[in-house]
Amino acid sequence: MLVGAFACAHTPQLLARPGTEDRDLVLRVHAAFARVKRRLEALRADAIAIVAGDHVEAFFLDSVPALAVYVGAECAGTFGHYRYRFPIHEPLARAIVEQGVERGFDLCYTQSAPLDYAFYVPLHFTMPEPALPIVPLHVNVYLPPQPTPRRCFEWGAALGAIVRARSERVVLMCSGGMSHFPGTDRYASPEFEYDRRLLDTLREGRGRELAAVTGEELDKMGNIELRTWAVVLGAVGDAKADVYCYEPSWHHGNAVVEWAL
Amino acid sequence: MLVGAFACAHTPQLLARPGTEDRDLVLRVHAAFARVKRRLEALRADAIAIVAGDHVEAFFLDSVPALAVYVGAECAGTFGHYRYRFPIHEPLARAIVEQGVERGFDLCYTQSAPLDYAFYVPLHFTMPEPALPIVPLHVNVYLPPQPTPRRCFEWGAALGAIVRARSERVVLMCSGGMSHFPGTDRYASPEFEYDRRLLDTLREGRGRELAAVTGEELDKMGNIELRTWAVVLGAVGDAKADVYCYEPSWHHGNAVVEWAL
Amino acid sequence: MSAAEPLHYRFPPASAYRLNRCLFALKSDDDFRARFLQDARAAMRELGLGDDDAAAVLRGDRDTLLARGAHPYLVFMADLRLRMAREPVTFEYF
Amino acid sequence: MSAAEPLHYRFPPASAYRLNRCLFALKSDDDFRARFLQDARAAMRELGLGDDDAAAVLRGDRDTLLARGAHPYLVFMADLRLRMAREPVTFEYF
Ligand SMILES: [Fe+3]
Ligand SMILES: [Fe+3]
Repeated sequence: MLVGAFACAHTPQLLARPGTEDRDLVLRVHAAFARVKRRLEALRADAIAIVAGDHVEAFFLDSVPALAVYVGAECAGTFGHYRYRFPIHEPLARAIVEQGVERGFDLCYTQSAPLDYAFYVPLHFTMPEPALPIVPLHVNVYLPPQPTPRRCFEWGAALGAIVRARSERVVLMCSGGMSHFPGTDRYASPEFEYDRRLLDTLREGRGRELAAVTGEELDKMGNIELRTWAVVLGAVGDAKADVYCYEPSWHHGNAVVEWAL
Repeated sequence: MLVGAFACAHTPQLLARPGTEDRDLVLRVHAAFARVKRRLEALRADAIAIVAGDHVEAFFLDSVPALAVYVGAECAGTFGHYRYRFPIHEPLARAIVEQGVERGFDLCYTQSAPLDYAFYVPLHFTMPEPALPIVPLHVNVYLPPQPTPRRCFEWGAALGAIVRARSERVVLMCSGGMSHFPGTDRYASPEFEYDRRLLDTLREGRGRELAAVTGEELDKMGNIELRTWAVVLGAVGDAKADVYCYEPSWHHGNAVVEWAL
Repeated sequence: MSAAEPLHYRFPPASAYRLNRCLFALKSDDDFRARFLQDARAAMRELGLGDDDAAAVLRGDRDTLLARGAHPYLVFMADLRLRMAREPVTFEYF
Repeated sequence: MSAAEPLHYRFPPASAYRLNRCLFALKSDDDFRARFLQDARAAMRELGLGDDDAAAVLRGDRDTLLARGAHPYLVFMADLRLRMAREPVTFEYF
């Protein structure tokens, strides 16, 4: 069963809270995360399938999968003094990789890889109590050639069908974005207008338009990570987005979104 | 340009030649390999794109890609006292991974991984002089869930289109099979009749029938590695197979095949 | 959509990750294999193998290993490489 | 079929593998980063970096590193982690 669908920013500054950040802005994003957490509790979810783009942490150039599924017993990551450790919902993870491959998706799987911050930053703030097992789903966003937005959308449609046929109550969450340009001279000037126009499209339930965008456009707009959103959009189809917040910081368009299923 | 297409057995005993093997049989397979080598020289190929199934050497359970492309500068592997080192045809490798991803194949790529014997055993015997650069193409055959034969065939069709649009003279070679069951109690009793029937099908140019076979059937028949043949069959379409040899040893159905393009 | 369970080569369960890691190292990592031949228990501790997995590797019984989730090809090759290291075989008879 | 070259994040060429490996290690491998801070040249030799790559890493100039095929995100994070290691920053101001 697919019981919920969310998008969460994962800007590490939301967690690290260095002096460079606007305190009120960060706290507003935290408030939106707290709303997601309460929703996850209300939805009585059994597992969170979280779609994120690795920041060259789990996978280096020795193996760059376009799409991957984590099917280990648990996964772990470290951020400053934080030590994260999440149990994996193994039956769900295994069903996703087996049925995904059977449906013609060339999935990579891993039973052991460090967990990237794109996974644990949103989970830090939104994990309900008691905690839920997760299924980490990787989409290559940083190491070209990345999967096309269309392919991500198609994978999401298959993922949605697989999840809907399961007995567990599953929440899909995509992590990432919106516009940001780490490591480039555009770092301090994201494309906030692009983000706002896209959010309007999503509010109207026209998420499938993201499937038609090119990879070059995403790169140009600092939105390579919207590939993870395309996966969730593939799963939710024409559902309308409820935008909990859009907070443009000096380096990131921070959005938190729920889709009304 | 696609100028040639071959299938080559890679049984390590062909190289190691231990006392357990039938000398005459092994030498007949060597003779078939020598014929491939002469053909590669006659075809004036610029590169060999070799499709093989990793024997849990390049990839362990930390990263199990369904389909992968090696895009490093060179690749290397070791077998007993042999030290293999092959330059990669980088422009071709990069075109394959970029255009493959653009066409909706969820390819993994690697710039550094040990080279499995499935790659260097056939190349040991068939590499023309002077030697050619290669492009190693991985298909997951040993670690379920593996890509379906149909998906392998589709990938081969895309690969064939990509290669045909290139200016280089490219030979496609698949490595593997035929029936063998390493690590199981079927090791000493392969399904030779299954192999012979399949070879008849291929002689008649009906290779696309392999796309309809299930993964379970391949597993049952000791032919999980025929996925690499399915890739080449996708590229050559209805071309007829010229079977250079089929040599059933006590543990392997050793075949060497050329497709008449 | 889900495929039937294959007969010979199955999905290696996450619970067997360390066991398969050990078999993979015996197959492909010459340094690990040498350490294993010196002191098998110490080598297996490096990889965090549990007692039952370690006992199964020491016993080397294929059925026990497979029942614990080991991959058949890794069992086969780990055993072969250990045997080759213990009593080097002559290759290239012809 | 081939995509246009992206503006910001490009395919890291094979020639830059070792350079990117070094930046990745500076980003994600605490032990390597500590060794690098002790003796940068020795640490880079471990990874087989050529002289020109090593000089570029030591100089730390982004444009030079990018021109050599370094990935912008790795350049950014390697630099950030080195700066954090040299002068620890206070986190969680609020
Ligand atoms: Fe990010
Ligand atoms: Fe094989």
